[in-house]
Amino acid sequence: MAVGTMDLTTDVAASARGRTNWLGVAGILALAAAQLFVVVTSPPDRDMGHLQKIMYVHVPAAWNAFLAYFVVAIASLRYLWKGRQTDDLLAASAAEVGALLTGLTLALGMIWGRPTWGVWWTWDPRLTSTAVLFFIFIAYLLLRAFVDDPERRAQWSAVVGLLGALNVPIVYMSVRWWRTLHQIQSSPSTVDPAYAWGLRANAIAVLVMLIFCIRHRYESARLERGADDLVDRAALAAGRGREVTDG
Amino acid sequence: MTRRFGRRWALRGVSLTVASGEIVGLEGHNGSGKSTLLRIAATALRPTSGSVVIAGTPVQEDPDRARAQVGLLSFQPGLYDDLTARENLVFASRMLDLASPDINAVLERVGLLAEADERVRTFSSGMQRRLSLGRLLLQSPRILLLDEPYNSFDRQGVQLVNEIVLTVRDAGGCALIVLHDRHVAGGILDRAVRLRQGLTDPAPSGEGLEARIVEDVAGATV
Amino acid sequence: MADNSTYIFAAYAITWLTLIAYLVHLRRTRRDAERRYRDAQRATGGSI
Amino acid sequence: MSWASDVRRMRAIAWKDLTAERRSRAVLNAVTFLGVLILMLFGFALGPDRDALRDAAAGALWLAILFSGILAFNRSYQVELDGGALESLLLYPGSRWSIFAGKLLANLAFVFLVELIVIPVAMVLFQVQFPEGWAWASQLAVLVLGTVGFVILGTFYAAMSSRSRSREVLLPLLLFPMMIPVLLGAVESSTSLLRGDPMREAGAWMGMLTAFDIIFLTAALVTFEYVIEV
Repeated sequence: MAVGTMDLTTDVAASARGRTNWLGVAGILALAAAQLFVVVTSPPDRDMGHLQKIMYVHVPAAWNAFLAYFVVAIASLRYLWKGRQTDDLLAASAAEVGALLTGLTLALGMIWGRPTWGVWWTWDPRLTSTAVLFFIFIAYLLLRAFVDDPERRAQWSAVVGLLGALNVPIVYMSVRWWRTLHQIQSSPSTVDPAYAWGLRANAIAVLVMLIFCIRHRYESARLERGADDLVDRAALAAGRGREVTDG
Repeated sequence: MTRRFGRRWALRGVSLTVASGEIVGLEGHNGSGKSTLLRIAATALRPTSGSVVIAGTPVQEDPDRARAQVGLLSFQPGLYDDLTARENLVFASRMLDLASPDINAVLERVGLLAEADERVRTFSSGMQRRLSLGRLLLQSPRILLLDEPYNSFDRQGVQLVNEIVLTVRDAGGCALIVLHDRHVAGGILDRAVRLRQGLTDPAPSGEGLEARIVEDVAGATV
Repeated sequence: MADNSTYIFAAYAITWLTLIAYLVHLRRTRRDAERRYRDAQRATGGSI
Repeated sequence: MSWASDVRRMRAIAWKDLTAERRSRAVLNAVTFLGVLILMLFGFALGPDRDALRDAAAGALWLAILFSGILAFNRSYQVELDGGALESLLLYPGSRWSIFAGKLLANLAFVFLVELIVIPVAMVLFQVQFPEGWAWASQLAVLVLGTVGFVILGTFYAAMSSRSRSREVLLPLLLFPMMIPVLLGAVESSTSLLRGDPMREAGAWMGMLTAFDIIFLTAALVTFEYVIEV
């Protein structure tokens, strides 16, 4: 599969950037509004009182982190199938944002756990699975960092991304089995109605931010790849154009 | 045909045709892209752009058919140091799915029958190259791609290589031999092409880098 | 559990800190990418 | 290329890897000794108290296998990289999964050989008496299922890590997060079997391990060409 050359020119990037920035601003406003709404209106929970407000950032972050990995998996699958560089760049951008979001989810989980159970880490099934997802993200990003050849890096990270995605449900299931067998308290049910609306609003706000970040990072990646292609094609043409001197 | 490694163009523009029954030399200094061109022709490497046509069919369509016909003697021996000479050839014959290969005959032909059961790790580079030639014979290719086959060879070695090249040519095949300068081949070359900074001389013009090695029956195009 | 509010505050604070830090990172990567693209264009005399 | 010739190629590659390994044997001994050493370290770390040791036996055993066995995977591709043999391997006709399958068989043999020594030593160090009745058969099944899952992904990821920078760090980082289900499955089922499987949980864990092996064997066979050809 020949290397797809990049047809990106600066005007394409400029118009895209206009649209993306608007999305960023909207995301921030939505997030602020959603958080304000829940912090002000949500009733204290029966057993953990106001601590439940931490759920409004922790749970949406966790949902979107898994979603980010889903984007990595889909983009990786499409890259293996079509071989288009844009899918490779999309997977890389989604992985970067996803890893950060998973890290944040972990931190929030621990901040929530400390006052509730008195310890920073309790091997709670959801939190532990998120930790494993975090390491799968990190392995993906490290592989990309350690491989230089663009084609090899794209192909290898696509395969690693896919296998990682295959493992996410298995990890989640086995960690839950592992914990429920040993009957420790798990995080509260996050479905009772009074709670649900606030959660959905925040989840959507985080989703908007996720899309903005991935798109923005993706556009920068395409600009970088476009710059490399310009230089490479120029080097090719220059080499061929020059009068072939002695050996 | 072009090929890029990371950010460096190894091949900028190559158009080369080796016709059936022809023995072509490919000259050029180190770094001129000779080995890259040969590895692409042997389907060991994918070109960045351009195409390889072997015996009339583009390689992408049926790589296995192309690989069955092409014999590459790469710059690296491609042998297993911890295995003996015989075991290396047994392994090669199994990978080539040969029903009943005559390993001893091949070992004798390349002059390694005495060292058949010694580990390749103990071999000199000349002996390792002879074993690689032996593996090539097992494959009985119709197209020979040899990367500096005469290196670290004495007169006998050069003669062995040329014998093999001639038998392949007489059977209707062809050969592309990469070398530092044409005289080393002892007059076996029909013609020689010079490669400078990844460009064949004369360099092809325009984007159409399609190149043919052969018009008719047995040949490879790169 | 008197000091719950500090944990709640910490949770929201870390969320916004991470978000803002990443936005700065995004802006910086974008600026570098654009500069590289302009340099490449200048070096190669516009598109091929 | 017919399926039968690919199977023959798989066997040829397994034979080649094992012959090369038998010749130099050094790595097998080194990995086995390392496995035993790690078990000793666990013994020291978990303290001489019998009950603590017996509870941690399965966990210590599996971590010893993971940390020592992983050394075999990068090395198994080193045999191709040394003489530039990978290129000639890819020039033979035939599909690519046979290369992976061949290496998988060779690495499985290697790790089982290591386990042949490490497991008895673990039973001695951690005062685990030989399970009577049919329990040993299911323990063996757990061991095989866990090892197969470990070697499938180890062999697969080593095809990449062996050819990239700082591969000693990259392989564990790629492999161990994926090993969580295998580690949990193997340790939990072994531990509960040691106690006579009171809550009948071993069967469920073994089912999960089997599913894990099938899923990742298929995924590895299907995607291996993308890994080895570039």
